[in-house]
Order: sequence, then structure tokens, then C-alpha cells
Amino acid sequence: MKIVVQEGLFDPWAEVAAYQRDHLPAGKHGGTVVFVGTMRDFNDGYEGIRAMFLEHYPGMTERHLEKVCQDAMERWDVLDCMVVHRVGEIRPDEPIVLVAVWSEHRAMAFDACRFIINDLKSRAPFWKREATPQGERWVEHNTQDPNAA
Amino acid sequence: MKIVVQEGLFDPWAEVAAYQRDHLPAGKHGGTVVFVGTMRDFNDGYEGIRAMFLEHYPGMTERHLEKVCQDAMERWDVLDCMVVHRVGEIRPDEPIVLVAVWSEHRAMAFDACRFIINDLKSRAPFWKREATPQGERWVEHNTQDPNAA
Amino acid sequence: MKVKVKYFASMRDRMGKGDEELELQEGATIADLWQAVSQEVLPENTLVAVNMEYTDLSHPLKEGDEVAFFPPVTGG
Amino acid sequence: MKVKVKYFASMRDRMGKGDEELELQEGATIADLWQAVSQEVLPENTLVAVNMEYTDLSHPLKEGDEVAFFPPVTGG
Repeated sequence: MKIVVQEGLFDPWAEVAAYQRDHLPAGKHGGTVVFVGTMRDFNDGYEGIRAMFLEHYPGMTERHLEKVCQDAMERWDVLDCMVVHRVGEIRPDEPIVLVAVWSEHRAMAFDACRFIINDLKSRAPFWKREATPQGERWVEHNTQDPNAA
Repeated sequence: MKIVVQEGLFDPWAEVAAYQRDHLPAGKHGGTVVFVGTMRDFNDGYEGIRAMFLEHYPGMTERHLEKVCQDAMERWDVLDCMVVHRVGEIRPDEPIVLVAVWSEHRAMAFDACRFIINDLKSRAPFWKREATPQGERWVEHNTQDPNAA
Repeated sequence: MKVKVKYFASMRDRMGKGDEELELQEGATIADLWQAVSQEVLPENTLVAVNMEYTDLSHPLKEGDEVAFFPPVTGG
Repeated sequence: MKVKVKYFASMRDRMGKGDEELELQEGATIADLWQAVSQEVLPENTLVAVNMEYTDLSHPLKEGDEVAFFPPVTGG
């Protein structure tokens, strides 16, 4: 399991490839599901968003994500999982979050990946401040996944 | 949209990265969901599987996958999607299939990706023959996803 | 009328060939075609396609059609 | 007893600071703590954590606890 909260830009596909190469035993995982959240240049009716700033609660964020991943691994018989989340200044088209889940079968990987990102979006202590053409604003709520577990 | 059926080994994460870089407009997709199916060295109670051979119906396979992706794109408002599937000889730990879906929000991307892989596994004309320590056998059925759409 | 027939995977093994061409009466269906190529009952879970689209045994054929018989699929 | 208090995001803007230390009576709850730091009612959707675990306003505090107040989360 790998949980990282970092300021620097990351390449989600390279991260998944490297983690899989270094940590997953060969021939045991049949299904991998990866979610990547990328910054859009529009949100909640605001267009032309230039940047956003992501704040977090150092310590609690990592601890919360670890617990959620452990829960998911037990509940769905997941082999391994990984979460990378950026903080600090982020620009449109940059990745914000990566969730990767490896399991024997696809159903478990889909369920576990969705569970982790839904929990992350509703419970992990991160907050977005957007720089819109009309000034800065705290984003007040995340969109709900209608299929949230 | 990109649909490829190929004999050669491929790197699913590099494929997703390259396709996204070349085809997705910046700042429009907020959620990407990728499924990768990888060959295991066990299946249906058979252990120590050394290799398998994937046969397909050239022409029908590609046409079927295109139709499924088009359906998914309309039904879930998906921005773009990609399927790569290998045929021919495949060895444990090699990727068999990649399904990637880009959309504005994550719920659509999860639903569409799962729909495509479930349809692929139940309807796209591919057949696996496994080389087990007890000899070759045609795999007779795929495991069902209990949450199949 | 002439139609092309294709067999895949275990169906090819069972038939001992991957494809053949057949001369059928006008209006013949896929069920009629199967009777012309085999004495055996078509295995229950066999899938059939005409011109690369799934269909069923009652499908009436026409000149030049490509018919395929194959077992449940196992890709992915 | 002494406790540490942290405010994040819009809650920090509202309080005009990111953290403070507070002297409270033994047995004080998070609701009591809030009354000690603000005249205003705690905004309805505010989340509270003690020692980095979610909890609620009735949680009794003890020496050295770290209490955090923050708005609904918006990561991912």
C-alpha cells in the first residue's frame, strides 16, 4: 500500500506502472482499476479557472487515507492499492488525485476503487480554493457520486 | 475513440498516457477510469498456467467493440474512450485488455468503463485456450461480474 | 444461393475446419444451414452471427452472407 | 487543561488564525471549546476532529488534545 500527499506534479500513469513493477507479485492480479482526477478549467458554472490551491490537514489526511485503503482491502479482498494526492497550487489539466487498486477479479477492483475515491471526496480533509476570473473562492462542496457506496 | 486488437505486447499505462496527450483537449476531463486485465497464472482451479492463446473473429471483434464504446459514450456523456485487446499467445503477468474512459465527472467514467469491460467479457468474440500442466483447454466461460450493467 | 460459414474456437475443433462455402435454397435460415453441415444438435450455448452481427437461428439468409458459429466468449 | 485548536480553509479565514492554544476546565467538551473561542454559532456543516479522528461536539476533551474545525471537504 502506498499513500502519498505531495506538492509536486506527478505522472499518474508512470506512478502506476512503477508501483506495479516494484510491488505486485507476477501473475496474481487479474484486474487493475485506476481512477485519475484531473483539474478542469470550469466548475460549478465558473469558466476559465486559472488555478486552484489545495489545502490539507497534514497528518490527519494521510492517516484517513490509510484507514480507508485498509478498509477497502479487507472488504473486497484487494491485493494492493495506492493513492497519490496533490496539495498546493494546481493548474488546469494537471492530475489532482490517483487511486489504483489491484485484485484477482475486476468486480472487486471496481468496487474498491470507487469506494476509496468516494470516501476521499467526502471525508478526507482537503479543501480547494479556486482562482476564477471573478476572484478567489473556496469550493464549498464536492459533486456527489450518485452511486456512492 | 481508439479500438485496437493486436498481437504484440503493449504497455497499458504508456498507451493511456500517449492517447490522453494526443487526443484529449486540455482542461475538459475531470475523471479518467482505466481497467487493465492482466493474465494470472491460475484460473478456475488450474494452477501454474504457462501461457494462453487468444483467438478472435477479425472484423466482428473490432466492429463490436466500436459499437459498445459508442453506446457507452452516448449513454454516459463520455468525452472519449479507448480499448486495446491482445490476441495470440499471452504469458502470465502480461496485460490482456485495457479500457480507458474520460469524462467530466467520475461517476460517468466508472459506469461507462465497467459497462464496456462487462460487455467485452460477455459479448465480444474472443476465446481463450490455456496451456495448463495437464494440457491445453478452451476456457469455457468468463467469471460474471455480479454488478454487470 | 451461396453463403460463407465460419467456425471459431471449440466449434472449429468440433467441425474439423474453420470455414466453408455452402449452397443453400433461397429462404433458408441459420437453423437450416446447421442441418446441412451437421447431424448433431447445435450445442445449446452456441452463439451465431450473420455478417458480423449477433442474431438467432431463425434468421433468413441471403446470397453472400457470412455466417459464424462460436462458443460463449472468454476475452478480457 | 491545555488543548491545541486548528482551523482550516474557510474556517481559518473566519477565525482570523490557523491555530491557537487554549486553557479549558477539566471535562470540557468540543461544544464548550467552541463557546470559548467564538460568540457565533458553529456553522451547521462544520466538521470536527480530535487527534485527527472525526468526532462530534459532545466529545469530552483531555490534556494535550488537538481539536480541529473545518468546512466540508473538497479534495479529489
